[in-house]
Amino acid sequence: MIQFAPDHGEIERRVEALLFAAAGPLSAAEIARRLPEGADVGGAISALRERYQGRGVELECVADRWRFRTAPDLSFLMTEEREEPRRLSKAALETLAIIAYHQPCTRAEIESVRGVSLSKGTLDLLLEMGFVRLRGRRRTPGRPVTYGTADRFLEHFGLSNLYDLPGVQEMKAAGLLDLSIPVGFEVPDPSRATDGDDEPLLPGEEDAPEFARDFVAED
Amino acid sequence: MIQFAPDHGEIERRVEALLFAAAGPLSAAEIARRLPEGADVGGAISALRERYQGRGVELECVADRWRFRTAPDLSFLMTEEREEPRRLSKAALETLAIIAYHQPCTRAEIESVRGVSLSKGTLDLLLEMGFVRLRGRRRTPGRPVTYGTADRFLEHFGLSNLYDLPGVQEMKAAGLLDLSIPVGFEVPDPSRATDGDDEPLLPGEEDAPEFARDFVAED
Amino acid sequence: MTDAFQPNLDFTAAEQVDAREAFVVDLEGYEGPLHVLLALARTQKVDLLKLSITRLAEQYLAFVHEARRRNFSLAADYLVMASWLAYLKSRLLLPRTDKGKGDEMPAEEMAAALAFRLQKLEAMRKAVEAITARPQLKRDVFTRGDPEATVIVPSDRVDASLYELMAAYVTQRRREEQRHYNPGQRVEAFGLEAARDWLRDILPRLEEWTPLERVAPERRADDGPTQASFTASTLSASLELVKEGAMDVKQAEAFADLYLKRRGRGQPLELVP
Repeated sequence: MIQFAPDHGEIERRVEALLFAAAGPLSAAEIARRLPEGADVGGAISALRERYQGRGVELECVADRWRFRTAPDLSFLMTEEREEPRRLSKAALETLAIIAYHQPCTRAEIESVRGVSLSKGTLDLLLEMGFVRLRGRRRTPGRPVTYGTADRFLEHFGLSNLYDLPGVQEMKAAGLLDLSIPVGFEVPDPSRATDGDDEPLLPGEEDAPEFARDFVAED
Repeated sequence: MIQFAPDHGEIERRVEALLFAAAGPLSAAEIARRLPEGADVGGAISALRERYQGRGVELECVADRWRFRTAPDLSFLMTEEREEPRRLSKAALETLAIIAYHQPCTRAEIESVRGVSLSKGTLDLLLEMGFVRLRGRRRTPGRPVTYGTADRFLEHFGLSNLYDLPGVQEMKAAGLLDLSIPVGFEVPDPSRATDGDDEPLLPGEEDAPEFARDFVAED
Repeated sequence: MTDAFQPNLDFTAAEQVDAREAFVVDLEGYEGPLHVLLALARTQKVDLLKLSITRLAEQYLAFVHEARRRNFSLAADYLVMASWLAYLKSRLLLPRTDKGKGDEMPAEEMAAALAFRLQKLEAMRKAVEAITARPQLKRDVFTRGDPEATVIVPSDRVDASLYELMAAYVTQRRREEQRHYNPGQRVEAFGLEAARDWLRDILPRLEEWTPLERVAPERRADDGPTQASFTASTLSASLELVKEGAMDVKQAEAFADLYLKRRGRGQPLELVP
């Protein structure tokens, strides 16, 4: 065991070993806990990231945690390791995307974006796969439950965090992530007529989903 | 995908990725099978071995097969933090669920819902993890302790308060309750639960269960 | 990747779809009216916000018409959307009066809102494409195939979601329900034989029209047959006696009270024990 304070190179080696050995992504804090106090974990991660750049194995940030994974361009080699992915239907993928970009959002909001009611199995499947989770309740009448993505979603698609969602900044700038449709605009929808508890969201409501704020507040 | 004959560097990358992702050690022949004909696997392995020399991860040969493993001198890192994984057992999760919805509730009440007696470790674990706390004592013979959820429970599940705990509607929406909902199935609303006649717990109460002291001290 | 999300969606690259071909819509591929509208809007090859809503409405109405002509069964949503679009179109075409009905939103705003919804749905569709085009775990990228067992990882997170908590709760409540399953008391019926005996016993006293409820025995014990069973069996038995000519039954109208009365004295039945 090394007794003296380890230098940068040694810290990097240790971080490398920990990340390699781990069965799942590790946060900087988790790594730091296994290193001597004051070790520069961030520096070691940057150095490793650079070192592995372009190699067959690369260091990647998912859900604010770090992991080694094979280079995406080598996917064709990995036939033996490949698992038959569970195929998500078009409806499930759209639902997932709506949740990802608008979270936290309610079932009624998902339905309003797609213009159809959500078929029964769709949310269940996403919840069961661990891509989606319940986040809380909207402070509106009926207090509907809100949904958001879970870490597994980010890990599966290799996203370091929600800001990393493709096009999210552009969509936000274009006002496309606004869930409050202009007042009075409501295409009559027979399929939702019975859903008494789905209150349409009023514009300017206190906690209308504000993507950035919710995300930040969570951590 | 690279169509032209890959050069040494590219072969090395591929071997690196294959060894990394493999479920067990690979022989040179096994690697060669997954590479273009004539690829210099031996050369790539040597190059990789040299590249990883002295790093946190090394390429090792066991019984004529190759695998990555963490550097032996760093093994202390791997064993030092041998913590029990914090995966809640089925019993713990079930117990937690009942406490969450039925709080304040006694051990006997938990057992009555579960239909099996509660092993001592389960409640201790939940208490120790900070998910559950002692709430008071029931004014019934034996003055059993009542349990409730603690702050860490809300934090972990991202709930701002107990009112946010999903109810029957959400259970239905999540597909957990189908048409065959038992008659009179109700989910108690723990945010309205009061301690009723229960006595508050006194810190350092003499006849508190053995774990009570730890818990109180921790709070 | 990001240029897929230009606020001004450009459909110049969209397939050259002839307006007539747009009818050949595979309904299977569409989730609902909004998805069809989006597909139709793309044929206009303009920014979704500058879309001609009247033209879109026409396209959609033609689509619905065509689908019905071909006997596609269209969900109610499609028809509701059709009538709403027909209404919106007529309002858009009408000369604007000084003030419409106060509570109604101007047609232009409704049209803009529809365009916004289409744009939003389009953005989500592109998002699906962009997300699924990313390297996916265990399909394109792989983590270490043989992680070292000595390290027990992510220890600062507990592996339990709210969904699992809910699922655990519901499972147990169901189990509890099954354990405590109580089929209830066995339903005992007032036997027809017993009802006949009862009727024969009281028949001599039924000289006046008497409501069925008063003829039927009264329930005494808490176990035994229910009052409904007493009434039902008494009715059945009395109908038999009517058939045999021992009694009369009358009812003023459907669901009204039933009245029973014995026939004249000396009926042969009375002689039968």
